[in-house]
Amino acid sequence: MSMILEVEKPLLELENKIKELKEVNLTGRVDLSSEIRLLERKAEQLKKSIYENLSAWDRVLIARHSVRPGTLDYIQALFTDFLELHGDRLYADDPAIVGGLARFEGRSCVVVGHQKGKGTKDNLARNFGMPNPEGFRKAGRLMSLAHRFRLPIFTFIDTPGAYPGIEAEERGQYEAIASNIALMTELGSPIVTLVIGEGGSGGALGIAVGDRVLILENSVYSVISPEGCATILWRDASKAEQAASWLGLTSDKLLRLGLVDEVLSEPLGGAHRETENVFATVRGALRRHLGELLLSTPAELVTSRYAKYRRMGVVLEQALTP
Amino acid sequence: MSMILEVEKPLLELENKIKELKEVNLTGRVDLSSEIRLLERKAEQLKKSIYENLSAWDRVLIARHSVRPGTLDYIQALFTDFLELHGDRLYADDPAIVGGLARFEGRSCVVVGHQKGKGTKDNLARNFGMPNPEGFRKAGRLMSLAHRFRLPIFTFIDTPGAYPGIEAEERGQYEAIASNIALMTELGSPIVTLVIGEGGSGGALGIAVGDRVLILENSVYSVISPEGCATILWRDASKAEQAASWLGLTSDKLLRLGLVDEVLSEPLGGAHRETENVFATVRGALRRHLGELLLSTPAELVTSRYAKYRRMGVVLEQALTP
Amino acid sequence: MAGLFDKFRVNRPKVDQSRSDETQRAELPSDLWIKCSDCGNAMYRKVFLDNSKVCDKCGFHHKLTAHERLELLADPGSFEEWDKGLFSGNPLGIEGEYLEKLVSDRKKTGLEDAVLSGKIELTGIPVGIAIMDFHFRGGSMGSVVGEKITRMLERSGDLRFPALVVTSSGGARMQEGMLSLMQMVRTSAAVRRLNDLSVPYFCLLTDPTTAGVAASFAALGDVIVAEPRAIIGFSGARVIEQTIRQKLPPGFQTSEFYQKHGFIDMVVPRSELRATMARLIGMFAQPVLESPA
Amino acid sequence: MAGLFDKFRVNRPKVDQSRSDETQRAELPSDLWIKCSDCGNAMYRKVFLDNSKVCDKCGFHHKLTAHERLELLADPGSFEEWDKGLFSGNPLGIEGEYLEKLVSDRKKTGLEDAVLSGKIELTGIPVGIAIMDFHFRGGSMGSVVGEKITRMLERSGDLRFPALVVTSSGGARMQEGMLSLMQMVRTSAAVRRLNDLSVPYFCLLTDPTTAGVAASFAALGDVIVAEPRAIIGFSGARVIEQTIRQKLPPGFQTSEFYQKHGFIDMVVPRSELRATMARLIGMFAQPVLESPA
Ligand SMILES: [Zn+2]
Ligand SMILES: [Zn+2]
Repeated sequence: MSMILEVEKPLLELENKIKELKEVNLTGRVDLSSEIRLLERKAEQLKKSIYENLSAWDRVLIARHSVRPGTLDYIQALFTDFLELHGDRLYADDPAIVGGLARFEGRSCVVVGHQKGKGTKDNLARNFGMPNPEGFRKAGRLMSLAHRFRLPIFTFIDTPGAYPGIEAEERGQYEAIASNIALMTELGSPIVTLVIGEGGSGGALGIAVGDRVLILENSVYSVISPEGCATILWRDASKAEQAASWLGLTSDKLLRLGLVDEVLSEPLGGAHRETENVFATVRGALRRHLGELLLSTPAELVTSRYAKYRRMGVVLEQALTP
Repeated sequence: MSMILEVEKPLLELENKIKELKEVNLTGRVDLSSEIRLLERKAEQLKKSIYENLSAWDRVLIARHSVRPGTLDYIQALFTDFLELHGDRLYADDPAIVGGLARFEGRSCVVVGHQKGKGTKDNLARNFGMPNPEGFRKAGRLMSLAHRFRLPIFTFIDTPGAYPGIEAEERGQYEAIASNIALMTELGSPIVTLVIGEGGSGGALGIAVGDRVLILENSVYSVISPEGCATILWRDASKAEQAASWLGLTSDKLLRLGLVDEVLSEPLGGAHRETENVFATVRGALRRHLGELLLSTPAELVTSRYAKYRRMGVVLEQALTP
Repeated sequence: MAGLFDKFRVNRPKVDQSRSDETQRAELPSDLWIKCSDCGNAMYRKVFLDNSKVCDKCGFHHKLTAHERLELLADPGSFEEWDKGLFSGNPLGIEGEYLEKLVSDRKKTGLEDAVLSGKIELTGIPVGIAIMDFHFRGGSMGSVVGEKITRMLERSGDLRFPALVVTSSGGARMQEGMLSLMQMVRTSAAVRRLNDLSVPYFCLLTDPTTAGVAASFAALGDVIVAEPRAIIGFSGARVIEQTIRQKLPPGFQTSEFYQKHGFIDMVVPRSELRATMARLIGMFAQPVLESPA
Repeated sequence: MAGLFDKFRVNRPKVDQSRSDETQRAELPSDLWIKCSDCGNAMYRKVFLDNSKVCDKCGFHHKLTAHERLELLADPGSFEEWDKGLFSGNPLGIEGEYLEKLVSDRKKTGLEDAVLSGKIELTGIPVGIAIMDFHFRGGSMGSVVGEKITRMLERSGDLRFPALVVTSSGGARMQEGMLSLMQMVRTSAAVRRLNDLSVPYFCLLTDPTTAGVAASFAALGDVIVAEPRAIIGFSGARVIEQTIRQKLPPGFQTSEFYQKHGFIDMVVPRSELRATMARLIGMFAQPVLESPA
């Protein structure tokens, strides 16, 4: 995927023009300072108008942006002493989900997240962040470990979805996801989940049953990929843009439906633009939510997690009329 | 494997001779009645002397006898309403271990056992009773089910050992056995184990951690196959006969060391000779042991099972001198 | 996912992919004749129905309606419906045909949504049951389906009734967006609560059971039974074929396939289903009722 | 199994199969020189020892004695031995060399049997530890090994010390027959008891860890660490080759192989082992000690 989004192009063109003018200005032959100031003000406005009016599809593209920070970036920035643990103790180690022990502000915890690759080779190795059953089973093992030792759990969500492959189906992709979802409803550990990029359907939900589910402003979380949805509805994957707006997959809509607990704002242009800011925002949010959850006993956590998800549904007592 | 053991040959020859004489006798030309009576008495004595003086190796051969009753024979004879359940919910269904729900004297229970094949084709399908990791994991799943619903567990042991194959190793044969052994030490269900044929090392033990471990008189239970032992000790698999006597794998020796709780007697010639008798003996023993175990709570069962195995070891406070 | 009625049929070569509804597919214009969607065999309608919609030639198990399933399984007259009067909303404000389709599916099936729940008796044993009906929006799981299944599981726990879910669904109801996905959590949590109460939970998987339904309560039964040749799995066959760019092997994602791969306890033909389920559930009735955890 | 010292070496092509002891294999006649059993590299003994017996050419991790392992891992002076004075019997009345070999292995290793157990501190954290020594009867597990490991695990539970077992063993001690096999049960039961107490349990697998040791406590760690290229597995390579009648792939049954296949959490080179184990165990020390279950 290109690192420049369609929606960013006018801005980048303007920024290039400013750069050129500045170079000319430096020669000292003509004074372009006021023109430059004007254009800079215009660029600032354009930036705002672009990023404050992103369509759902723009957000899908930002969420999938190849340099958007991934799970390992957050682990490196926000955690210390990370010890990556491998394997499901059953069949394989799945590199599409990383996990291990680490410390968050000095406290031991378990971290689990989808990991897309950086670059083609890594992306192949990590299967573009699409887990096989082993990934979910590894996550389940690590979260069970957390449960037994009362360690908090952080999960980071960033996947196009569970891998749709023959062998993944043979080894029970559906069972692995189901068991992990069920497991997470039972854990006595506090669970904070953050959707950092793409939240793709069951493959995302398989490690996303948090006590708190946070989402970065430009992340998306969807019951089906816009492309898949468009194929089903209109038999035309190219209508993904339309499907994206239809599916209600943006952070604001998810918040309005009570499906996420908080939206974390991103710098203009997306999380990859000013990563230090993003890390600071995320650190603050994780600290705050974990701090609140630590006031509960394991049994209270399980009870309130049950209640949280129990509420998620829109059920009417009368049939809607078309 | 031939259905006639070496040790049985003199007896079978004698029995054939008696049969011939009887045919001659029927012609009425000579009266051979007293000779026949004499030979019959001799055959009876020979039978006793053969089967009461079986070597360890003879017992290995009887334990492996191709028509010796297997797990499914015991299930059919002693249980009703058998519902075979399949699969480990992870990777595969292993036909080398069968298991399911059934009723023993009207009471619901879980039955699990190794199953060798009857005939070449079935033997290939059942991998000669040598489980892959999935077999142990299926057994573990079914026993966990029993635990959750407080159903008694019966396990039947009859395997040359866990399968030594590349893929079995890849999928964690050692882990599967370890986890099952550990699981069985934790189950709140009463567990009665019966070694019906060959108890081959870890592959047997993987489903044999019973509160009561019973063994049929001519069954064997060994830390390593006699052939494997001979290969290691003398680099000569043909010395298996010698290794068999060395390994202490017969029922009497196991009883003396406290490694089994009871030896169930077999008809002269082995369990395959008078199966109805064997089934009656086994039924009585299972009923008796289960009856005793049902007096304990799940917690008591776990505690006394721990104590039972905790005692299994010969440890001295002074070094032996050669 | 909803709407995908033919998605799970790709590896059944003889299915006419252009038709999207099983019942339609199984019908010839004449009221007297039924054509098997799997092998093309034409049968008298009466024979077909007497045979519980199993093809008398190839044995394919055609989809039952929720009420037909009830009749097949329950002791006559034992059904008491639970949680009537719950209707799907339109939380994403979807325009277009969705609301009309809800209305027409209600009319077609006599159901309020894609699941029917309640209490039955099975050879006298009371059982909490939820039956999904593929004829209602492809059995897709929106909030109402999730709610009714969750309530059934909760009530079965309270009453110590063994619980049974009969699945038939293409997965989530896309038109409810992420709310639909969250039904996987609610239903799975309710299963675990039953487990904690030592109340047995059974799944009967029928054609098809895929995506979000397969990947939640359908996978979590203490014992999992499937009808022959039902399509089961997470990803649809077409999606997999597009991803790996090769044809799927025959028998892929069937009940028999998943039994071999370790995920299905028993594949039971419809003719033996009632007796087998009664025997199975009866196995747990006694100890559970005598000694609740 | 005991005596099988070379059994797990089949797929390391350069090993001289006729020699049966690692220490012997790693030694040249001269006291000054050591030859790597894996790549044949000749090293100054001093370099080899300074490098914790890791080959400076191929990186192969040669076997350590229990005391060397202790020195590598424990805070200096922190070791307190537990359960001294336990000796193997001869429950099967085996004749022949077995008893003499026990005597000579005692002399050679300074150990009473194939395991050394006690308490250490690891950067100040008290840890219950059992270290198997392959130089004593191939690290084979008889009653004494089972007893000492079980006691160590039990005592660690009582004291709420995290527990660590360093494995190196060909499996059961054949000369104790079925008593030997039963050590798998005792040790595994003791691990589960630790689990119930929420006391963390760690395994460090070193070359080789196979058969009955692999298939019991070595597989049950909350976290499982292995040294590079250690041979791990249930069946011996030779037995597998005889069964399947083909050569094993390179790297089969190594630490790295089992990490890839999902059974090993971390493969840690010896040079980083102490720091990593301290970091790992430290991760559990705080919450466990603060809030025992
Ligand atoms: Zn047909
Ligand atoms: Zn070397």
